[in-house]
Amino acid sequence: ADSTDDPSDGSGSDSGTPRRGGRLRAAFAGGGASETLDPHLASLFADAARAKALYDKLADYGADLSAQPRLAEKWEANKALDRWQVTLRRATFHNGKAVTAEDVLYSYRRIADPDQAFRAKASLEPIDLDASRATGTHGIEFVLKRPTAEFPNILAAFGAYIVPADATDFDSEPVGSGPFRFVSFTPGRSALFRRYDDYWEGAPHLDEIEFVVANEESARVNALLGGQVEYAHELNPTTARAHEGKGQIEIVRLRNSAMQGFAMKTDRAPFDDKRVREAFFLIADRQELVDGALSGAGVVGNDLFGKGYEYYAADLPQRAQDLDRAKALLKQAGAENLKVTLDTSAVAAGFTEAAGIFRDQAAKAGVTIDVKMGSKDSYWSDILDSGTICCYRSGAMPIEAHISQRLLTDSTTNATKWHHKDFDALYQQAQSTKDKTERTAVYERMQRRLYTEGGFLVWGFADWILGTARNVKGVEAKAPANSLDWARFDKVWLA
Amino acid sequence: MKGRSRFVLGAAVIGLPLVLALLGPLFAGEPGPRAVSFTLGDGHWLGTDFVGRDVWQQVLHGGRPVVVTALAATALAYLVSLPLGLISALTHRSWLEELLMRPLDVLLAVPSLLLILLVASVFEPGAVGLALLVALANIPDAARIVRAAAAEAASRPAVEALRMQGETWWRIAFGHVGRAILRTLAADAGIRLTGVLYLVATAAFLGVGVAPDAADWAVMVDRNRTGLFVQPWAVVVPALLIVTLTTGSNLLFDAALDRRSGSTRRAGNPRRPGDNRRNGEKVRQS
Amino acid sequence: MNAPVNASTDSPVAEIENLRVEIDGWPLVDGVCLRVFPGRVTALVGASGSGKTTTGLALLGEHPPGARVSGDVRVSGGGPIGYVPQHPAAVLNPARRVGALLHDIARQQVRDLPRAVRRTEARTRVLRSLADAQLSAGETLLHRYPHQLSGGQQQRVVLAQALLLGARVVVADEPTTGQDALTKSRIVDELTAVAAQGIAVVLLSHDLDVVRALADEVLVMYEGRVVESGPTERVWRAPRHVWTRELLARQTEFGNRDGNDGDSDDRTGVPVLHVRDLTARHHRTQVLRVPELGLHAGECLAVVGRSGSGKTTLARCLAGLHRDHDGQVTLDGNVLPRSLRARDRRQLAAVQYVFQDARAAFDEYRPVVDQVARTAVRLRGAEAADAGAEALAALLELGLTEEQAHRLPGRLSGGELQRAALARALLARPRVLICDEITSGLDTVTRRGLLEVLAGLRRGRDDLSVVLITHDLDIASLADRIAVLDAGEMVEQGSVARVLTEPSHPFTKRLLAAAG
Amino acid sequence: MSGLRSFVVRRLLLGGAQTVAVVLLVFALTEALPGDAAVALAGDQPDPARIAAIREAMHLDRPAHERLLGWAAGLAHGDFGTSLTSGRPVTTYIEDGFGPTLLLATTTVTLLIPLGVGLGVLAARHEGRLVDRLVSSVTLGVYAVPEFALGVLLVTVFALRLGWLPPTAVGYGTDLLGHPAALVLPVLVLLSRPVCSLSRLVRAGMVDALNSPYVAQARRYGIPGARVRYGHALPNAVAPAAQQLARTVDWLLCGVIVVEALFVIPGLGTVLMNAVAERDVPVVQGLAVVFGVLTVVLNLGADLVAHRFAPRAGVAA
Ligand SMILES: Nc1ncnc2c1ncn2[C@@H]1O[C@H](COP(=O)(O)OP(=O)(O)OP(=O)(O)O)[C@@H](O)[C@H]1O
Ligand SMILES: Nc1ncnc2c1ncn2[C@@H]1O[C@H](COP(=O)(O)OP(=O)(O)OP(=O)(O)O)[C@@H](O)[C@H]1O
Ligand SMILES: [Mg+2]
Ligand SMILES: [Mg+2]
Repeated sequence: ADSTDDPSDGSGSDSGTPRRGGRLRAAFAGGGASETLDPHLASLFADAARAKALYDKLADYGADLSAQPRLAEKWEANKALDRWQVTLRRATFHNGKAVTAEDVLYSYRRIADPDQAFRAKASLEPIDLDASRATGTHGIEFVLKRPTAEFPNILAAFGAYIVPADATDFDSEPVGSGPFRFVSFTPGRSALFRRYDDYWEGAPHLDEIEFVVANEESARVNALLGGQVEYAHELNPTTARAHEGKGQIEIVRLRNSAMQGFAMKTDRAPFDDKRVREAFFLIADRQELVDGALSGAGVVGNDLFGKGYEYYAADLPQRAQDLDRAKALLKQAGAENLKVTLDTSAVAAGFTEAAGIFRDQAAKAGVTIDVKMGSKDSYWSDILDSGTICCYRSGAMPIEAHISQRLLTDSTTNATKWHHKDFDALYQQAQSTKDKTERTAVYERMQRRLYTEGGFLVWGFADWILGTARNVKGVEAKAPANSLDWARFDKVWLA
Repeated sequence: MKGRSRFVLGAAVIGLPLVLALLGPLFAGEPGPRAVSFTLGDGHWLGTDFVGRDVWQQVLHGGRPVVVTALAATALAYLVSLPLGLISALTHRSWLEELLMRPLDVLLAVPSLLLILLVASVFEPGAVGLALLVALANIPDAARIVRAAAAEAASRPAVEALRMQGETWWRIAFGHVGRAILRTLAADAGIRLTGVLYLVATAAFLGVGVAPDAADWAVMVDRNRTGLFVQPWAVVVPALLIVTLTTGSNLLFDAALDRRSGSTRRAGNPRRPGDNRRNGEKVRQS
Repeated sequence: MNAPVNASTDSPVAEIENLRVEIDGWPLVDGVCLRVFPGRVTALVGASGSGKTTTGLALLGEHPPGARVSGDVRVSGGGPIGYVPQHPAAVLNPARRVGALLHDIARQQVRDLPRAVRRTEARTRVLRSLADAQLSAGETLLHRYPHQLSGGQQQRVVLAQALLLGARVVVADEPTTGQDALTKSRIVDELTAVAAQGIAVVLLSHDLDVVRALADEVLVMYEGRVVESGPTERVWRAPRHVWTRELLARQTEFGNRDGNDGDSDDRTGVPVLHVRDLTARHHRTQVLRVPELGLHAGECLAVVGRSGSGKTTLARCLAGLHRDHDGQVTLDGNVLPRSLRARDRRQLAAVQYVFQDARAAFDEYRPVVDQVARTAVRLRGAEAADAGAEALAALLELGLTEEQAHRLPGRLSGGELQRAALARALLARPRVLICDEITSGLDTVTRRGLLEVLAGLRRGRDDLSVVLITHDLDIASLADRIAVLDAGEMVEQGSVARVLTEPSHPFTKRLLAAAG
Repeated sequence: MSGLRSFVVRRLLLGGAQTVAVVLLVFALTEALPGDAAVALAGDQPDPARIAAIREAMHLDRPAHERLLGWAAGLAHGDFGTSLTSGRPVTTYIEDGFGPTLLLATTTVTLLIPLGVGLGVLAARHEGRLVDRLVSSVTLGVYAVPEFALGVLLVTVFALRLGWLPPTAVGYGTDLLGHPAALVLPVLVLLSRPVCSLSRLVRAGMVDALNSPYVAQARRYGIPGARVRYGHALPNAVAPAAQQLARTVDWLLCGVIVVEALFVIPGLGTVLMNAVAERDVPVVQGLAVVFGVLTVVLNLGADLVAHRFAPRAGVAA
């Protein structure tokens, strides 16, 4: 359960001994006046970072997106993998009360409330909360609806924070068990938290952490350069290039943080023909895409999600552009002079750029791509069912979650319309396989299938870029965004 | 002479961007392979842009749409607001004036960016639609300025005299009142042209009309801004071209205004020495 | 007055020597010498366009744009020079109330007074200057905008500015133009008083009566040159130059002329133009009430009255330029629409109005002849070329040259423009021609010529009716009938012979008495 | 003057109607936008079941006209409704955002008028000469520079290189008055373009006015130069410029969106953009009311100014 097996290549982590004290100001893009501190409502990075400071989950993702125990000290499954016994560690809320099984059950039931629409509800779906029960103050038995080998991933799900039982108001005086306790909060502007001395993992080094909202990237950079904040989240690759090694600020790149690709709908023409899909795999010049759309800040992809994560099929050969073969495949499929509309939108960094670059690449293989800009605000639901090919991205999550959310017949966000009973069966098999190596083999089979004929053209993995002041130490550089060590301000100190 | 030199200056200033805009595409040639975005060197003498294209090529391609869309939108805005403003300045029926101007105030009350954002995402316009939309956003304001300037000119005795002569509305409105407010209009047009340029660019960024990676100077300025410190040329060159375009067109406007009034002032034939005598003699005879 | 000329004792406050102003190589004035002395009135007389205004402005150091100037203009000791221009409306700021500039001038003068009394002192001075300029109810006028004043009121406001200024030299360009006899005599008194204060007055005028009454010295100008100068008495007694003689001769001859032949009080038949129960308002204040007024075909009606009595307003109601009125105006028994916008071409052509302020009534960007020609094109459907020729002919007829006709309005003298304005109206071949003070800017010779053109027109077309708005009872006497307005009321109307010889209303009597 | 009063009353009544029209327009457009608050909230997890649940929770399943009516009924009692996304009253959004925006706007406008007018007058005074050429081309040039570029430039020079001013207002919250230095750059950026357009309009009007006989008269009567320019010539150039000024709401709003983002000032521009992105219709509506009322009032003001400085316009035949 640790991810620091080799010395970090990043910035100021582990240089010198931690120093106690000081206030760190961290600038994030925020959600405006509608922001809330309700951890179950968290959806933006800013929300997640604030929630992480105030609250804890039972588990969280390590650098390879495997679940690491947090409030849960340990977990154990029965043979059938459908009953899990979780033991809580001795932790206390900011009001001094112990974190108990009741709190956990309250939190999960709140998330699963059918009248509400909390984000983590879908993740908790496998748990039968009515049947699950406390087995003592610190023990819980989770009863699952079906065997789930990856149950700890559920505990680490985005937004599955533990709040005190009966908590309803989170904006005036929220109480959590996280490393920092609430001081003040103005939606859309700032949140100030102070060190919680009794934190179970040891008190943070910082006295105070202040989250400030700055939506514009240049504002975050300027504030950092001008000494108004010490930590700026989410910078442009170009900005990073401009300041990297200049000595003014430190640039931290979180590798493999976001998958970048195109999603082809496999249930409709022209992409219902796997030769066309393969031709598209071969059209992409991945390095050009990474250089152009990500400004070089990333690595090329191999049409599979989760490079570097647990279970990733790293042995498959790296695909490269092969226009002749692509043309030949298109010819075979009777799809010469193919015309397709590529949906894109300014909803994520690099989307419109990638679309333009791919259009030019496709033109060389005789495919005409018409790039269509969609609305930023409804993009994700628009592309779910309509169109044939679209720009796609995904934040870090375990490969298992990626598959269950996007690639099963009954997945709710199956943007590639990948409906294959045998593939679903493989997933079930993996979930009921207790032995890890066997399970790995099953995942490998699934990924091989996706590699040859899947609907995701994954051309790259973007770095997540942070900037910090030079005196900020202890920032973990290996953790993809949204994983445990990302935005962990309890480990950070000011030198 | 002074007017001439200003004319030449204006023409020179506007010449560069205009020539680039009109002839640029002919010399641009085939796009080469993309490079890493925002880099300099490697045969790209103005560096690369946000998606690794050659900036110089983009500059060559990017003038035409700017010039065409912005000019079209500005022209369109005036095409509508000039008659509107003039009608309401020249009418004595206050209900007609209210009928024409008040609905425009409704548009005025919706911030233009919001208007474009909303209308655009509802109707998904193309380049033509965008020009229309941008023109629409400019009409209320232009019409008000026209009306305000024209109202004064329209109340002069000269206009009454024209009416007395049974002059057509058109002649009164465009021939006289229009001429009288030309300077104000020219000043406003210069500003408006620039405003329109960037509204088009903003719209492009929001995904309206122009493609977000279009070769278009205004779009280039907007989209390449992230690289300002790494590769300034991608922003500076198109921005300078826009600045010269608008400055030049305004200089030209001013010079043309001066020349016009100057030349008409000099229009009369030189006075012949005998003229006055004839005048005097005539009186004496009677 | 006419004090003896003793130039040797006083040195001139201002002096012009050998002035030549030329545009495009042709002189507007040439070889003009002028010396003005404190306390004395120097008059410049001469035909319209002879260079009076140009000379007067030169004294202020101002010249037409693009002019080449040679010669000397000296003002001893500097100091401000007051200027009352020929078209006073032009120097009144349309966006400010008329009091604005007056207050600013006064404030300059009271700068050195203690703060506390400054305001009141400035105010007193302004009011005094208005009173000096014969403006009654000056207080209320101060709060009006220039367009809310009558032509004569505008002129007096400008005169008040010059008086307030306390200038050592005042150039008054046609100060009595557009003023009624009563006011005129007061202005004469006022200028006399000004001169008595030791101020030099330069009087540019066509009004020989006023010149004779006021001036100590007269310069007669002809075609840009001073052809004769000398003490007024001498010039009047023994004019040397032929042109002077002509000017003076015409004057006397003119005064004796008897234009009306017979009493027309009891004229019958349907009038061409008929006004019934007319009341006109400016912003709810009623400024005119005419119970009944008829104009017969071929008749000439003079409308007289003091400045501000509503003459222009009456004319504008007839012409359809003033909509804010009640009552009826009929043309041949048919009701005329209240606004000229609603009148058709025939109606427009039938009633034509010649503006009091000729300069403001021309578009400054088009040559005069083109503007004149449009009347024929629009109202009579003439071809553009024919209309142009016709316009040119009309302008030549009225004494302009072909070259002047092609100029922009800004480059014509006041009198020239007024004639152009008349030509413009005449081109419509109107049935009713309303002339608002059209002769006020003209010298006697030209005026006479103009009136003769009018008379000729009437002779040629015996159905042409003329409404002649004037202050000049001499001119009014040329008409068939006279209507007298006093403070917006029509107090008397009747045949010229009757009204001028046996006026019935006390106001008319006073008016006649003042005209002497 | 009573004519003026009835004019104002009529315009205010009309203004009410206009505001209603603005609100309806904005409502119709936001309704017609693709997606709704639920979709926006779902983001990249567009699970249809979840979206349906959110929709229900937000009462978005009620028909549009019912929602509008409900909202309007509330408005009659001064209730602007509650935000869909946060459930907080819309008034708190407006109150919170209003302060900083108002501060920016008033500072900008107070500086804008003297600056714009001053530059315009300066250029007109030296018409055709070097100063005029300089002012005219610089204003045009600056106008052609987009706000963000100017902002970046100013921040780089004055905040980052020279360190004279703070680069952003991050962390100052609404207490901008407490940190006046943080206001300098945003106000400069906001000023840049309006000053240019205003000064050009003023110059155009002033050139005509300064060449007029009434100005010549004031000059020859020894009125001090400044008084002639500002007291006598300027009023004639004011009418179109006032119209332009009335557009400040729009300018400021569009400018403020950029400036607020660039300098991290939590004002109405930010609120508006967020609300549109989140399809938070009640908030957008509430802001539309505010902008509508502001625009109506400002336009009325501009018309009154025009009325005042082009008085003859009222009496034309
Ligand atoms: N626009 C206006 N607003 C208010 N009052 C006005 C307006 N125009 C004219 N007046 C007033 O109406 C009255 C009549 O004006 P009018 O112009 O008819 O006089 P007039 O007899 O032609 O005088 P003059 O001989 O001086 O030209 C005057 O007292 C004048 O001040
Ligand atoms: N700007 C100009 N350009 C060319 N010619 C001009 C200009 N101004 C005046 N003139 C001409 O100069 C001559 C003298 O004009 P001026 O105004 O001095 O005459 P005036 O004696 O005052 O006549 P009036 O009695 O008609 O006012 C006129 O023939 C006129 O046409
Ligand atoms: Mg004259
Ligand atoms: Mg009059």
